[in-house]
Amino acid sequence: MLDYVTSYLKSNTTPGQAGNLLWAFIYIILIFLGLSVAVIAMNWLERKILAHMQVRLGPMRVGPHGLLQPIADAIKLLIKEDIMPAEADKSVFWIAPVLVVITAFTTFIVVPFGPTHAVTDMNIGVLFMLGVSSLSVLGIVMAGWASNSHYPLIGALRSSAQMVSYEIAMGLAVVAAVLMTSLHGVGLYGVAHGAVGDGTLSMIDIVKAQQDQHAWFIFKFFPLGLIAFFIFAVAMVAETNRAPFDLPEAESELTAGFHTEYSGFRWSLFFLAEYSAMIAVSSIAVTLWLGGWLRPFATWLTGETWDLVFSLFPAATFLLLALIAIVGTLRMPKHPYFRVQTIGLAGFAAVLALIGIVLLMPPVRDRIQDIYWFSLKVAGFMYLYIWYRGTFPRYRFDQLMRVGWKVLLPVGLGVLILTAIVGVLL
Amino acid sequence: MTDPSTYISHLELGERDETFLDSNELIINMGPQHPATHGVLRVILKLDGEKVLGTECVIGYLHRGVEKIAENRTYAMFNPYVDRMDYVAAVSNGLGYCEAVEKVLNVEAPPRANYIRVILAELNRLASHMLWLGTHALDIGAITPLFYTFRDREEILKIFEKYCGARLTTHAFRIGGCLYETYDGFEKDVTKFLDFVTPKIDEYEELLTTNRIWVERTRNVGKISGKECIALGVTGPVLRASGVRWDLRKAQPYAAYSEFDFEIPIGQNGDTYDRYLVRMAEMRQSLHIIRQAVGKIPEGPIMAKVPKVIKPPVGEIYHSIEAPKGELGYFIVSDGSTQPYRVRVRPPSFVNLQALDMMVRGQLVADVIAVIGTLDIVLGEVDR
Amino acid sequence: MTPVATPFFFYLLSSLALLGGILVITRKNAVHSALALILTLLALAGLYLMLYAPFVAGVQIILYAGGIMVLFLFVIMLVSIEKSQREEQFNKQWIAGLVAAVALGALFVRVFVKSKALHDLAGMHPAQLPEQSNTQEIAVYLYGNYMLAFEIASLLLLVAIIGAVVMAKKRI
Amino acid sequence: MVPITILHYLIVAAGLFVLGVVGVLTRRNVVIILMSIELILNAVNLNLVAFSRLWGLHGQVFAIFVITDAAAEAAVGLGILIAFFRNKETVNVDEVDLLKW
Repeated sequence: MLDYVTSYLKSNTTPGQAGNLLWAFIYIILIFLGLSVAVIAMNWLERKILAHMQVRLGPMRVGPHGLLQPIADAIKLLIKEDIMPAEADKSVFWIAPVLVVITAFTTFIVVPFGPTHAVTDMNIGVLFMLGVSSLSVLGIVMAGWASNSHYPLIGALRSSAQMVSYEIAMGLAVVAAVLMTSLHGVGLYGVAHGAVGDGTLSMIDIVKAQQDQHAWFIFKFFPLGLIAFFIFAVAMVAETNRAPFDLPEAESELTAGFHTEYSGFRWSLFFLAEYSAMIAVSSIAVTLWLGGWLRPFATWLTGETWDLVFSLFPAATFLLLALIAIVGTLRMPKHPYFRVQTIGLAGFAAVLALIGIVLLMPPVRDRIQDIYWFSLKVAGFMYLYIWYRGTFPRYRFDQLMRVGWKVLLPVGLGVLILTAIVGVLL
Repeated sequence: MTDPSTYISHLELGERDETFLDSNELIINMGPQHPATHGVLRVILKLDGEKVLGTECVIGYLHRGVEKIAENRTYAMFNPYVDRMDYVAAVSNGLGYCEAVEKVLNVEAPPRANYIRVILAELNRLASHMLWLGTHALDIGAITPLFYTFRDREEILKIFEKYCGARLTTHAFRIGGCLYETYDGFEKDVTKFLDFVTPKIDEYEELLTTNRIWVERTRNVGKISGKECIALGVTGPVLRASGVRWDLRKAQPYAAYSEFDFEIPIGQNGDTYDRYLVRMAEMRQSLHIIRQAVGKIPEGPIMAKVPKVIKPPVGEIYHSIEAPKGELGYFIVSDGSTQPYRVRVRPPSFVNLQALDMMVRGQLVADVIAVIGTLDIVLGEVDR
Repeated sequence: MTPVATPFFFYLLSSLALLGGILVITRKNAVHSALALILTLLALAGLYLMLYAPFVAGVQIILYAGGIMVLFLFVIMLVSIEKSQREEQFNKQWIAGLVAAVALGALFVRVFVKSKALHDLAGMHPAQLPEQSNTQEIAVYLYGNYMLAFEIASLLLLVAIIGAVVMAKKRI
Repeated sequence: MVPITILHYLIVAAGLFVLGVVGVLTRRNVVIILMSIELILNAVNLNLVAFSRLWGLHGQVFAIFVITDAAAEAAVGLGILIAFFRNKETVNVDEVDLLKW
């Protein structure tokens, strides 16, 4: 059994490529669980971070520092009465949230958490991700239409128009990055060897290309890579309907947009889909521009010592979190009323510390590194999402369209053309 | 008063306007339960996609018959009721009412009372503007300023509570002056608050004034010219943002306003952005006034000689003050008895709300929200 | 990427595609028809993947399911469908149409049963396509052999955009 | 189990094609007729891709052209549909019996 596991771990392919159904299944389960945990954590973190930006405390009652709040919310949503408007189109109303969730989760099939940590590696990986995530617009249109109500319909129309428009800019930025996989670049931007190599759409190969070229694509052909990344970073916020592009669910205008009529479990599916879509597009951004699972300073800080230092990061992170939790435990009010919470927080700290210690072990340490760096970069994007939400007012619909069509699209085209010219000529 | 639930709008719903692609117009009911209508305002919107073809405000969901109640109460008994109209600026309401009755009675509040009145009224203006800023920004999608302004407004409410025991509907003034003497350390508290809040206003401006999205969302939105404002009777910051230098505190000084040095901020374009800037400047001016007043509150009585039973002579009077939202006027008809024959309130929100249709026609749904916010209406005052 | 359990997936996807097709032409509600068509399109994308045409599958998902069908749904929402749902669903000459279609179907069946050439096809060994560089090969064809056709296609799209705008908007 | 050959794909394509033809010939709703045309185009595409498995990538390239065509056709067709609906307030194809009005 153990031999089988280690033999697989040493095989250096993704389960999909190896045609190994069992491992593919295990990976799917792992990703599903991981995503669910991430969404729950994200829920708590968003409330906490946003609250602290807004000079308040956020959830504090359910569990120590509100740690159990998302779980309480999940339970509340699940046992809530499921309301379906009388005039709604029953079947479509039913399918819409399911479709949105399925598309949000399906994209994760090709997300490479590490050189071998992906369900499969498609040679159209990026195309697949963009395509499947563009399907979620169908679910949103269906939800808005099936509710048979004005606000959801306007929300759905806004949302679909927005997603279709920003997909184009997004696609151009992606193509620019894909183009970079084939251009090694010499001369002015010279890293090494000139020839035009093979381009690829595969997520894993894109990261490998960044590894081979010793440059994350965000820094490649400076500033072209940076501009392409910036276009993608803007378009991806619009694509996931988050602030400041959250018009489809603009609370002050359309009450809740396309999911106004949804409640309970169905609503929670939309919630789940929104957050997993955020993680999905962030994963694309990380893969294409930020070097995926590669650790930072891979070319500058080389050598055994640095490798060791960087491999200690995952454990250090968890130990730091544990330390924060311990400090929190010590600062808990010394009152019998808080005893359960204090014990809970101490237990949480212990779990974090345990994970940290497990991550210190050399075999685990080496294996987990890729996933750690990938997740850390994605987490950075998640923080950005929250930050935007706390800072920006909402765009108006015409302004949104103007930004999409008149700014991002031409700039994206220009970057694409310049990338090609720079790559071939220089 | 029509029954709001059966009310049919005059939007010519059957008539077809020219729409893009000749699609059907969409009639949308915004409110009375809607997160951005600041209460129970119901706006019927006729839309061509996102474009507003026309609006119709349906009001009266919060109608409590305040003016009718006045006819069955003595002058002093009616005083607390006015606080319930514009409940975010209760002090100003009370000030206007007390001064109107004093005018009928022909008494004058003593200078010390006037100073206290000015300080509290200006604090109240600050509180009202802060609430406006928070909710307006929230409507446009910036959620953070709301919490900042509520934090700082809390300090004002604390001063109110210390002064008269109530936070929101204060009933701080009585006919003829003030009931309560300032508590020990009132001046210190107010000064401390001034020092606390001055940088905070910069903080709000830092978040919004140069924020690209904020500027794009508010500039050239809900434009209204000074002429149109005057034609519609629109007053307050909305009028001033359209470039008309009209402030009752300067034009017909009441209380102790003639003794202070302050400026009337005005705008040029009369758009939502200018109204924002004007209100921010007004907050600074209020601070300036309070700072002057708090240093030199004169000694003396706080109550003029007012008979126990208030029985004004027969006559009528119109007295108006500059409330945070505009000109707040009281028209009082006295028949010589202990109860007013008629009290008519000229609420600024009600009059300003008229401008909504003119301001949003041809703009987008999102602008309706912005304009409702920028008009700074309080439904308690609109419906009375 | 070796497809696993090929026959199973083939039968699953093709039955889904055919089921979607049947639903498209039988539903009263145009939105339901559109959703059924999406089902067909996605099943076909799966079939393309099985035929080692990943790029076509990707384009199918992005363009067809994500683009064209959204357009369809938009238009269905723009034209009110309540009225057309209450009306007769089939046109005046539906019998003639059905007969013609069935005749076509019968022709297909006969061809499939009798044609020797087709049965030879079944025996033919599929060409071993370079699977990894499939997308690149397509690009080479598109920008090489079919350059002119590619440019004409872009012109066609331009004409279609202008035409659609002109027709949908009465006054420009 | 019978191994899946090109013939199987052709049979599926033929089935889709017939379904599309039935839809075009019998339905009254223009939107559904347009969708039936999409079905027909997809049947052809399936054939093309299936054949490309035998004779090289030309079939796939052509399938991409067909998808491009389908996009253009949908845009123009739906544009006509909107113009038609505006004038007649219906999407019934039987009502389209005038060349000009």
